[in-house]
Amino acid sequence: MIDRVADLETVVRATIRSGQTVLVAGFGRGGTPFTILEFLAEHCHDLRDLTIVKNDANEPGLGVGMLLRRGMVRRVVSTHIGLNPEAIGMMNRGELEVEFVPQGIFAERLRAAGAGLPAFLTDIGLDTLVANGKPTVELDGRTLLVERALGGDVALLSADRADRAGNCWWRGSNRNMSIVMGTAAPRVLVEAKEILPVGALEPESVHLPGVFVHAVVQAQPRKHMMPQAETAQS
Amino acid sequence: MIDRVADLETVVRATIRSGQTVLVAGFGRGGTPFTILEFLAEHCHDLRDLTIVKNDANEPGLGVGMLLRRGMVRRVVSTHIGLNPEAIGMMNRGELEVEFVPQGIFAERLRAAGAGLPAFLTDIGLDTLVANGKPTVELDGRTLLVERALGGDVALLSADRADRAGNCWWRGSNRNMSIVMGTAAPRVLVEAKEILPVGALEPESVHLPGVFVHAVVQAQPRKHMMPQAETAQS
Amino acid sequence: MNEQERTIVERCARELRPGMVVNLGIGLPTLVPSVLPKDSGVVFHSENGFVGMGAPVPGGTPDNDVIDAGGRACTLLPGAACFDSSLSFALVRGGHLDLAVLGAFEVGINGDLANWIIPGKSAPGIGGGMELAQKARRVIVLSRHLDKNGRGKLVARCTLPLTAPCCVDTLITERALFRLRNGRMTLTSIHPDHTRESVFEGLDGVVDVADPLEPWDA
Amino acid sequence: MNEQERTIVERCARELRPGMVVNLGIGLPTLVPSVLPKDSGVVFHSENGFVGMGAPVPGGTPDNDVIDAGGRACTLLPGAACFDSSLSFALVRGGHLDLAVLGAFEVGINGDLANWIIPGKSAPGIGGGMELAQKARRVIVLSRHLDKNGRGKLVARCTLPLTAPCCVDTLITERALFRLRNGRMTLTSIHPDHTRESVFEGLDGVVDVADPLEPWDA
Repeated sequence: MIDRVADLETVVRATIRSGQTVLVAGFGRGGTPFTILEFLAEHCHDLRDLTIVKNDANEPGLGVGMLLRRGMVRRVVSTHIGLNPEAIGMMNRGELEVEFVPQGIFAERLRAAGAGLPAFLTDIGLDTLVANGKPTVELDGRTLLVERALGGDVALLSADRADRAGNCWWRGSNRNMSIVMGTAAPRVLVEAKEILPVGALEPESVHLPGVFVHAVVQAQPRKHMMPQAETAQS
Repeated sequence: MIDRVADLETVVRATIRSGQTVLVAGFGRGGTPFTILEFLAEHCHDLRDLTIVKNDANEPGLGVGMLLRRGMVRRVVSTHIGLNPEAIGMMNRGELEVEFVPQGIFAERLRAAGAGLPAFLTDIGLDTLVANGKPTVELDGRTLLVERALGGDVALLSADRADRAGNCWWRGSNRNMSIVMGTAAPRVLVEAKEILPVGALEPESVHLPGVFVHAVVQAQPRKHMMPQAETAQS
Repeated sequence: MNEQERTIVERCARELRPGMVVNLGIGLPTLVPSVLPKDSGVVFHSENGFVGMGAPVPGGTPDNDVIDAGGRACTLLPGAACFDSSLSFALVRGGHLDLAVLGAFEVGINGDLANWIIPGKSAPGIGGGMELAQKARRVIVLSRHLDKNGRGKLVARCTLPLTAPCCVDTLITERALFRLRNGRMTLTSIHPDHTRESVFEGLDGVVDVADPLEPWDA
Repeated sequence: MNEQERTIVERCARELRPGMVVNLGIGLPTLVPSVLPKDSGVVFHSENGFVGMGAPVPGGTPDNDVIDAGGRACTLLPGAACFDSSLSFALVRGGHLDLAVLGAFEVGINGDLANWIIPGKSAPGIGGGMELAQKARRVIVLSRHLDKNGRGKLVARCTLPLTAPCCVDTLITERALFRLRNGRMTLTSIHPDHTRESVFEGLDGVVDVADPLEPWDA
């Protein structure tokens, strides 16, 4: 097996570029790759025009909230940003483009990208605002929405455990969008709370096989949430 | 949690009816619910016109091969039946209707049924015999096949471990079609090699949550393959 | 939980049965487990990725390894199973969820539900509500009877964008219980403290009334 | 493994690199690991549900808890991961499989592959071959140079139903190696025991020849 453990700075700088679509795992805090996001916000804040695909927008100044404050993000694809009033404000002022996707369709579109399926058909959202502008197909007497695959240039995950071959494992509710995102980008970076030797994870217990993962870095304890006032705009 | 452990005879007789579509897990032998299939072949051979959905047709006189011999099966949906020359012979003589599906599309159609998606779009099989008769959709300049969800009336699984709440776990390569089939039928019967108390499986290690499962029965050691000559036609 | 909330939540609890797989929306619905016996046998699903949700964790934070879909730290019961978001919503869309208990801005007399967006005012996103509303085998809405302007939550026709059309089976307020009968939300039960007059207060449409009404504690 | 088979399999092994995720079809391809060093770093995928396939199990049976897609008992290497069929084919279709090594009935000069059905003769099904052929990032076909009727496996145009059109990147036989160049299977290397004449024996189409040819052991 290839050793996928890498240095945070090296791998992040080599991987993420302005204009890219970045898939960020996590449902609220659990599963959010805070170490990678903090490095991006603190050391790569010249990045611009990112599209962030995340279930939510974290909280103000936390996780992807840091990238939003730094003006690094042009567009967010999300299911709900209610915990981040700053993001809502930016959206309402037209400073941030936001596409809302029903949560299961969000997961399914990511999965479709990872699974090599260009699109799927669903009745979720029919006769609601969510259907606006989407192509429809008639099948077996039903009208169905066409939902397209949603992939990214890079995916950022936070695993509770990873072995050096990149196999990942999540505790409790931390798994959430990690599996679908971990298959939906050509580069997958994982920060792991615990990095284990190869063979330490039972093959049957692996949640995301290492063959999907390109680099594993050590997660650091999260820094405290930054109050708005302390944030220097770069 | 509801105790889902049940008596094999009671649950099988109460669940399976002539004419039903039965999803049978297993890739070759691994994951095949031999105990339930043997009970069906030996004690329910008045069942007729079953549609069996299985990756393969097992081997002659083994697993679903027993149901075929007994004349219980009208139609098979499968990916490859090469290990069962009897099934091939029945197909060639017109005694058995067989629909072949590429293996990943087979899994995906089952998953779609379990996940409440009526269909998905794919380029797998375009410009081959597999595309014959399937509807197509034009999307973003590409022609894509519409593959419909494939669900059943009942699913039969064989888990290596199940707890009394129905949570299931598989060893090695035994998992194969079990998860997608376990979500794709309104009744799911699991035979388990080991039945464990509730709480014995770590929540993060559960492969198929018990809420999808309706009954767990104790798996028995498989009986020997029946040579053709010993098989009484009922 | 105030008295009206307790009335709603306790009435809802009577609709639950052992073995049911139930998802609770944010707000009033999350209070339902607190009025259930510990051995209720009801299996709670949290759409962020597990079934078998237990009690909240005293002193828990959003950094806990098990949080509910509202971000509150909670426990897992024996027999719980964790999974990823795609399986979680496969469970919902695939018809494996027996019941979703949701909140509402408006419930239409035809069963329409609006609970995700107030255009120009509140639009933080849709979360998993659309799939829960559309695909749970049954949807119960819990709501105060009147909004803060004195307008009934049950309306002749929803004015807000829909979460899902014709999805609500049961509406429980502190004054009454309505069930979908023949495609219309029908008054089937009145809380002992209330009367037909107080139930119809603030309602802008004609609501069918079951005859006979069921007792509140049925 | 006879001498011709060994020639083919050993030449194929030279195309593998550490870290590559590789699926092996039934027949000649399954022999490839036996000529690789133990520490090759190549990760073998078995479409029935795992990566990290190791050596066959001596005395193993199809009842083993780990079998390859051909039903043979095998081991898992440290770092292996097991999964279900839907993830296994997500891996294939999603472009996460670096290489599929497959057998063939016919390979067209345009890269078409026919390896699943001989109408009226052999039609046991399609298995996972269609997705492997169409979606692996690269497809290598291993085959004897001639079929048992003396007809070349590389044909001007496939006469059998296709597994996938224009999917073959490399064809390795005991006589020669062909690579897809400008949309045509092109002779790029000849085994030292053979000549252009013996390579062209039995081929029914015009095959482009690379200039210069690569040495066989390149």
